[in-house]
Amino acid sequence: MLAWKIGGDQGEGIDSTGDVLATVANRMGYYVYGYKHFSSRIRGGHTNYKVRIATSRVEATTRRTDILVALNQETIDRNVHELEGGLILADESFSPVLPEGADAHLLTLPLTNIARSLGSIMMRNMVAVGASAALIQLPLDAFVDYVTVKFEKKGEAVVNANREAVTTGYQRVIDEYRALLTFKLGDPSRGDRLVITGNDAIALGAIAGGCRLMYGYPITPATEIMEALVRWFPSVGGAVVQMEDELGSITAVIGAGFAGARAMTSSSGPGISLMQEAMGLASVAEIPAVIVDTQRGGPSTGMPTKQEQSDLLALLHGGHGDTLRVVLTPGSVEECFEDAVEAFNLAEQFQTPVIIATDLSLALWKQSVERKSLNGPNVSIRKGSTLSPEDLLALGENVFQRYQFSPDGISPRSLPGEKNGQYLATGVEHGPSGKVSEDPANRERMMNKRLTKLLGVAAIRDGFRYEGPDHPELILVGIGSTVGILREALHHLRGQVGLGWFRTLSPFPVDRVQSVLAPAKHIMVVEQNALGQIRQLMAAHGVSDDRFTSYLKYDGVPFLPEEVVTRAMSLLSPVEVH
Amino acid sequence: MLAWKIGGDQGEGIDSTGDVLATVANRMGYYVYGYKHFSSRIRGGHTNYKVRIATSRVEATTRRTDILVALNQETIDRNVHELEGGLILADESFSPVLPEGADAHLLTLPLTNIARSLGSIMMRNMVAVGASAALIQLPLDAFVDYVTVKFEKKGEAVVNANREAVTTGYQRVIDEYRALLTFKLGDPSRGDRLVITGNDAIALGAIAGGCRLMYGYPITPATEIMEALVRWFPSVGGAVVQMEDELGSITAVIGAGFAGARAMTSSSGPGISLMQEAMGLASVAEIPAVIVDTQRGGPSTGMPTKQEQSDLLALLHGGHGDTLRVVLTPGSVEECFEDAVEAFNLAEQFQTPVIIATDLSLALWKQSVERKSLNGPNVSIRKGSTLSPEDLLALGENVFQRYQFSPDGISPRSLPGEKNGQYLATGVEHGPSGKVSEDPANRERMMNKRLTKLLGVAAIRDGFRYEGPDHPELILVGIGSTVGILREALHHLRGQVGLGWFRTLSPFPVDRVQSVLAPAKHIMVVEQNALGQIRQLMAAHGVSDDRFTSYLKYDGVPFLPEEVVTRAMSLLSPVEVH
Amino acid sequence: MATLQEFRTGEKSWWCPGCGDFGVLTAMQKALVAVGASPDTTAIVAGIGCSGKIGNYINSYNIHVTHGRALPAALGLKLANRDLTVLVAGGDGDAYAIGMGHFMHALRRNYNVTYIVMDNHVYGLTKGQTSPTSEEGFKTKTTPQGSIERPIHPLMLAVSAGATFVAQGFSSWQPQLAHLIQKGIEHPGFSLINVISPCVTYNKVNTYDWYKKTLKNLDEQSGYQPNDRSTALATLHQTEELVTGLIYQEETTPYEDLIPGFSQTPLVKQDPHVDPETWNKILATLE
Amino acid sequence: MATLQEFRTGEKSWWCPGCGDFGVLTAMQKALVAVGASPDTTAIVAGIGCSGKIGNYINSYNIHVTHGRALPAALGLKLANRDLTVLVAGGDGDAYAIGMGHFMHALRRNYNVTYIVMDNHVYGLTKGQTSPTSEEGFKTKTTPQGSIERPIHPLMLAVSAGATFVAQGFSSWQPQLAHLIQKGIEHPGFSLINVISPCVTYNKVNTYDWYKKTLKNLDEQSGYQPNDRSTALATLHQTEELVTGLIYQEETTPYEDLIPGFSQTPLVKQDPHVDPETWNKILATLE
Ligand SMILES: Cc1ncc(C[n+]2csc(CCOP(=O)(O)OP(=O)(O)O)c2C)c(N)n1
Ligand SMILES: Cc1ncc(C[n+]2csc(CCOP(=O)(O)OP(=O)(O)O)c2C)c(N)n1
Ligand code: SF4
Ligand code: SF4
Ligand SMILES: [Mg+2]
Ligand SMILES: [Mg+2]
Repeated sequence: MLAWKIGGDQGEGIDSTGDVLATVANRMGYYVYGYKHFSSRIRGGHTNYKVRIATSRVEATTRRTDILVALNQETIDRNVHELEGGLILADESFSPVLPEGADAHLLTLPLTNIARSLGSIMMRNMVAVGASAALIQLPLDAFVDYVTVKFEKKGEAVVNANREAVTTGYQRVIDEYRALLTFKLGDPSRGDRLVITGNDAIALGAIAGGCRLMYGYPITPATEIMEALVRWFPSVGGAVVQMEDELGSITAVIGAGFAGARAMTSSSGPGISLMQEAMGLASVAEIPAVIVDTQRGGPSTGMPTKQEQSDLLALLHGGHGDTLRVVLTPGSVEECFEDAVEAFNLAEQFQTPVIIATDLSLALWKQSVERKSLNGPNVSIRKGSTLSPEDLLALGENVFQRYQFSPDGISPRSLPGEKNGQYLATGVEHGPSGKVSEDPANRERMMNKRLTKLLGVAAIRDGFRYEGPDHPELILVGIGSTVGILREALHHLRGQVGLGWFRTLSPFPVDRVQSVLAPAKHIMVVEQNALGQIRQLMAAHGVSDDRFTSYLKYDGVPFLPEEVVTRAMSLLSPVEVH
Repeated sequence: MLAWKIGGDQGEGIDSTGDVLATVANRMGYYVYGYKHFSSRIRGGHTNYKVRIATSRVEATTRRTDILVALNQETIDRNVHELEGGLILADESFSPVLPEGADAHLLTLPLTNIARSLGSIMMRNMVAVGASAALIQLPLDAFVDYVTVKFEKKGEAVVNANREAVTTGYQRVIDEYRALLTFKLGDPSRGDRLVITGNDAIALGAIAGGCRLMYGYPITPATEIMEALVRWFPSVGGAVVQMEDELGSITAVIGAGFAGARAMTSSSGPGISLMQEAMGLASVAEIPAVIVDTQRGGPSTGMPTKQEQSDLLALLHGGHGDTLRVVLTPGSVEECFEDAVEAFNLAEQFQTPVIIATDLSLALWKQSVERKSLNGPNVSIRKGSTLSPEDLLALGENVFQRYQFSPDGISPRSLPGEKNGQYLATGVEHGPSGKVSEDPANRERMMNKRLTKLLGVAAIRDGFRYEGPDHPELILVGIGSTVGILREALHHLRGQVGLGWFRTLSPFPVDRVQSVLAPAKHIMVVEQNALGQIRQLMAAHGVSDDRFTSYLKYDGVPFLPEEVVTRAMSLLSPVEVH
Repeated sequence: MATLQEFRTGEKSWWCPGCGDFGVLTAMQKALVAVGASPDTTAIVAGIGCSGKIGNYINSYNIHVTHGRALPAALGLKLANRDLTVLVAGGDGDAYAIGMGHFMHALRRNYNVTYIVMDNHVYGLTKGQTSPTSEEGFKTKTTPQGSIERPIHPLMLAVSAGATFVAQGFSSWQPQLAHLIQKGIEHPGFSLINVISPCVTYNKVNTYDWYKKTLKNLDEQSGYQPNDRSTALATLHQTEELVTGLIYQEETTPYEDLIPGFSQTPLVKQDPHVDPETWNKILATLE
Repeated sequence: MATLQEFRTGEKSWWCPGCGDFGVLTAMQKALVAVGASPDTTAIVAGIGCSGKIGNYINSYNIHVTHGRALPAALGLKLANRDLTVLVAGGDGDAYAIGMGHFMHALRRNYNVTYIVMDNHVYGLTKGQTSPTSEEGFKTKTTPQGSIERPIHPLMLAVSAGATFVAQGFSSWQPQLAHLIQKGIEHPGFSLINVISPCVTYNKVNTYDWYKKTLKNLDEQSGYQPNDRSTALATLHQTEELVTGLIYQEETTPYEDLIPGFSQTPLVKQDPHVDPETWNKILATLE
């Protein structure tokens, strides 16, 4: 396990440099996890990208950095505390200084000058990549191959210059700092993996799940879902429309859902708030719709580039009136893929909006994922209850009862274009035929139909997962990106500690939560928000007693596994801490 | 106590006819309460208006009707079950028929023909008013006086014709049905009362509370607040702007609040959902704003003309991100006035959006209210913490710290136009000066500042009221228009039953709720929604145990006191039922 | 070929007797018959208002959405199943107040649906408030001393915004109105038909009689050529939009034909699965 | 009289070096000085975008609202304190995508604020997507094969919608831009100044050079009279809006002067209490 970080100003190519390292290490069979620190501005301002490289799965970032590549002094000053004896590779051009008391070795290379001598200071980062490869003791070839393909389209001169840049960086380290090359990563493991983000996984899941329409409006950190689909949809005949706003996006999704196509939108807090009214329409008119909320720091514009999990209550309760909404909460990149597929299935099966709630960390940070866990062509697609053309024709002169009552609350639907299936879908309360009705008895039945129907989701989906011992002293409860952090914490907690995480936040999987948590002596709910939203929700469903504590964080920075470990230790009885 | 009802088609003047009766009875010193049944259409469709007339305060409607004025057969058919031996006065013109088994006396009068003979069938309802006066044994004079003033502007001929209509109706009943005139209302009580609705009271409270700007968009059942202010604002120099939508309305209110004026908007569910994003801005930028939600049947367009209390969770949690919102819930028309005044005080004192949540019944139904409880000129106005011009000037070269930390979380503000007070108000997270900040430590402090500041509301406002015995066997818990219904139910429950109602739903008055409910053996939470939103909220705050039961209704029709009595009796131990 | 009768639901109307919307309804049904549409391949999207209830009376696939959002719903619907005949209807408040943003963007997007705005210069369903098309000085419950805002001129805006089909009809002039709607449906892009549809209950100024006196019928004016944007703008300016007929139309390719790679077959008729070859190509972009 | 320096906050800019927004900022500050405004009586409302950060750099009362809603906030602000000089700023996405509805209604309402749209034909802050003013064929992350929507022409729309002051400036042409903003502030109604403000990071097509070549400066064209709507429309049409200068202005009375009974004294300076006499009159309407 090794943690490498590069830092500099925004707009200086920090992102793509980190990506090169992560991609090449992944190709070589290592597991990688990337974490970026960035601001709500385009150029200028400190940014950094940390890549953890390991021989087994990694899905969180930790405090420690082993190698820091610094493109300016600010990078050193802000990050040196993470080094604990590690190396700083700094560009000579800014005359780097090691702060007093720092526990790190400073190596310098004339990154900028080398790049300049090769033709362009734009290649500075490639020199840094080469130098990093040497420090980590990764083979140079793999990087040379990578840049060869990457710059192929730009012509031979560019390819050669970049190869040269990587090679020179590598060689200079070998020549000048051989003595410091002490890192040992261990052997990579075989396997076919891709380095992708939760946003990528959701876009892939959407395509696999049959989604062919995406109506969106840009917003951090959701935009990449739309942008990925813009690239991929032409090959499957789909369309992405960049709408004028989120009110338009969600309503277009509903129009498409009514027509029978699988459609989605994605946004973050501000856009999700604007969708609240229309989500109610989809609930009442029983129209499938898939909405992704990649949460960020709120409320209002808040901290748009920072991690948070604070939209949860709004996703459940944000719209006026009584509705239940299906809210899926994937806890890993793989689960993002799974849940994206499943969201479309549930939306059509239960004829209702389905929200996928992720968060900035899960949405944006890249990690190694097995290719076989992204088996798009083989996912199962459930179209939900529809009437066959024969059933429709058999109605004869009778009006199709689109919302007819049924034991499970689900009524078969017809799709525009089908003979004899015409009906009215409306957000106004209606009777079984779809016609507007103000009859109190009908109202009560329709409300019950819609609410009970959604309880069926719990029957087909395990909404709360558990990993750990049968008789845990402590269960850590998490959601979204926190799950990976807790899992890493577990490795360091050798006592009887388990991990529980929500896959469905609504309808609330109350029975499952209760039974999973029953044997635990302590329960620590770890959430990245100020109100303790998951705790509140658990309490609202009667899941609350004095075994529960909260661990909250709402400063925009993800939990570190180390922090969770410390907090968890304070709950465990001393004898059980090893 | 007497219940009179008039019914016919929408667009036939049912409303104004009921208003005449209520107004005149009120003037005579009776207490009145009016309840309308109507649909989301302009003309056609059954509508009716029930007026209860009593010698003491009345604030709910009950099942029984004593006198039904029927302008068509549908009115008889739909309402005859309420009569329990009462009278139906029907227009001869539609050849009224008493349904089989009906327990009522049918009287007929040629209402239409009498009107026609007086010059216009438009006066049919006035004939009915006169006839009703006779049946109820109210003095004819009061009605004649009323129409004289009401039609004054339309000229003598109209006045005379209407006086004639009322008089003829009155006389015909005396002549033809003297034997049936057995109702005895009892003596009216002295007092100066107005017949007003919750919407009226809110508009009055706004004016009294110094509100001079209203930005709104029409929607049932909130429109009347805007329309009342359109009429009244010119006399106080204020302005109502009919905006293009609710997104615009709320944002204009925020702009005005930033500038230091008291401003408001009012809407119902669909519009409130659209305001969710902007309310977060007001929270984060600490800008006063007052929003009224007159709840109706949801979700989506739902049942726009029907009673419901189903936006409560959305009002608390509807926006993305972590916020606390102040939500006031008046439980009577008088409390609407009080809370409207107080909303503006709290908004400025705590620099935050304040929501007043009413519901259709409370908003639209007229009742007698003491004039002295509407003492506009004497309300206290608290402008909240602002810096004086001297303080500002004393800053010198220093930048004004608009959001400086303080023990109670409240920071004095400056208003545009004040020298030296310039600052940036933004929905982005910011430091004490208002400048954007991504610093994690600052974020945490700012979030704490905003959240803790609002807990101060509980210190100055009793959020949960109680009426009843010290050692109740049962406490009925209500909100909004339900409070009046429960109060009436209490009169019929002679056991140890008390009434608790929310005046502040958020910040949740947890201590007060807990202490009020502590002595009760049973607690029945009565709410007009399907999810049991108040129950959920109580549970989320740890107020839940096996003493609690819910009584829910979500068919669009208000609870009847009788229904509450029956349900409550089932909880009370048999010995205590008298 | 469907008949007029087949486009009726037989539901009792919720409109006031005499409301202009009855005429709009009939004209829409006639136009659907004229273009040879059938109820099962027709979809109608309606907004909220008295006008928005029109879907209740047309036998077709109907969706009645939230206030102001009919156009985005129609965009969703059309791209989901491009074989459908899609009509969109709503009031002047729905279209030009809360829906204004979507209206402008639908015009520039030019997807193939027909938008019928039932314009009565007032908010009907909420019982008579000023609307964006209300004239200056118009008195309602929200402007008892008369409106002080300049009215929206939807046709001029549409022409300026790059619309490819702009027309205006009058609910009392049935043959022309039905014909305009028919042409709108046949137009292979976004078509706007603003329809004067008097509110007999809340608008006592812009009445049937008033319109009959003031409206100018372009069809009766020989030689008007609806193919020039400047002429169209000038005509609208001169007449203050008190004009009926086809005001502007240009040859066009609809949005759905311009989307890169977008399927010509309706999406709803496709296999939702992705084939392995395409999938691998997609994953390759992530390697 | 405040100086340029007094209108600066001294905060370090978050914009990319070379961004057009620097020029807009300076021109706004110059215009404020020119009209004799002072920081404490100036209020600036900004939307969300790179452009929306402008308030951070101007020493005045600043409010930075939600995306697309700067104009309603400005309406609230202006009616609350009509003595303030109110400027509104935001990007082309903020103004013409999510904010389009409010934009059209602000124009017809004609309240006295000055709206400066910083138009770079792209979404800057979200890292380069197509905007409503992007030209057809413009390639971005959301339209890698080129935009297929007709661009919004904000000036034509504004003139058609009944605007009383419409101008366009270019962030590189400082004197003209500052002068236009100054005239906008002095105009007693709603003034729109669309400012070409190149994004050097995400728009490699509509660059400074490109604009310098294509933009036509009305000030250099002798005889242009900005007082006729038709001439204005024709000019905008001919130049495809690639023109700078004052395009249209008419004499006008602002909204706030037309509201019945609305106080001439700023509301914030009034006693919030209602006097007993007025109160009784109000209650009398309920008797
Ligand atoms: C978000 C929202 N705001 C307000 C309303 C209330 N509302 C219903 S219809 C309507 C306007 C009706 O006017 P118009 O669109 O002209 O239709 P008309 O009734 O005149 O046909 C309004 C404001 C609503 N349903 N939803
Ligand atoms: C409701 C909402 N949706 C989306 C966003 C994300 N967002 C921020 S700025 C912006 C658009 C920026 O473009 P523009 O208005 O042209 O400003 P520029 O950055 O180009 O100056 C978007 C979509 C947001 N903040 N709020
Ligand atoms: S109120 Fe007006 S628009 Fe509505 S149905 Fe009646 S006449 Fe038609
Ligand atoms: S991204 Fe473009 S608009 Fe934003 S600051 Fe940089 S140059 Fe300016
Ligand atoms: Mg209308
Ligand atoms: Mg822009």
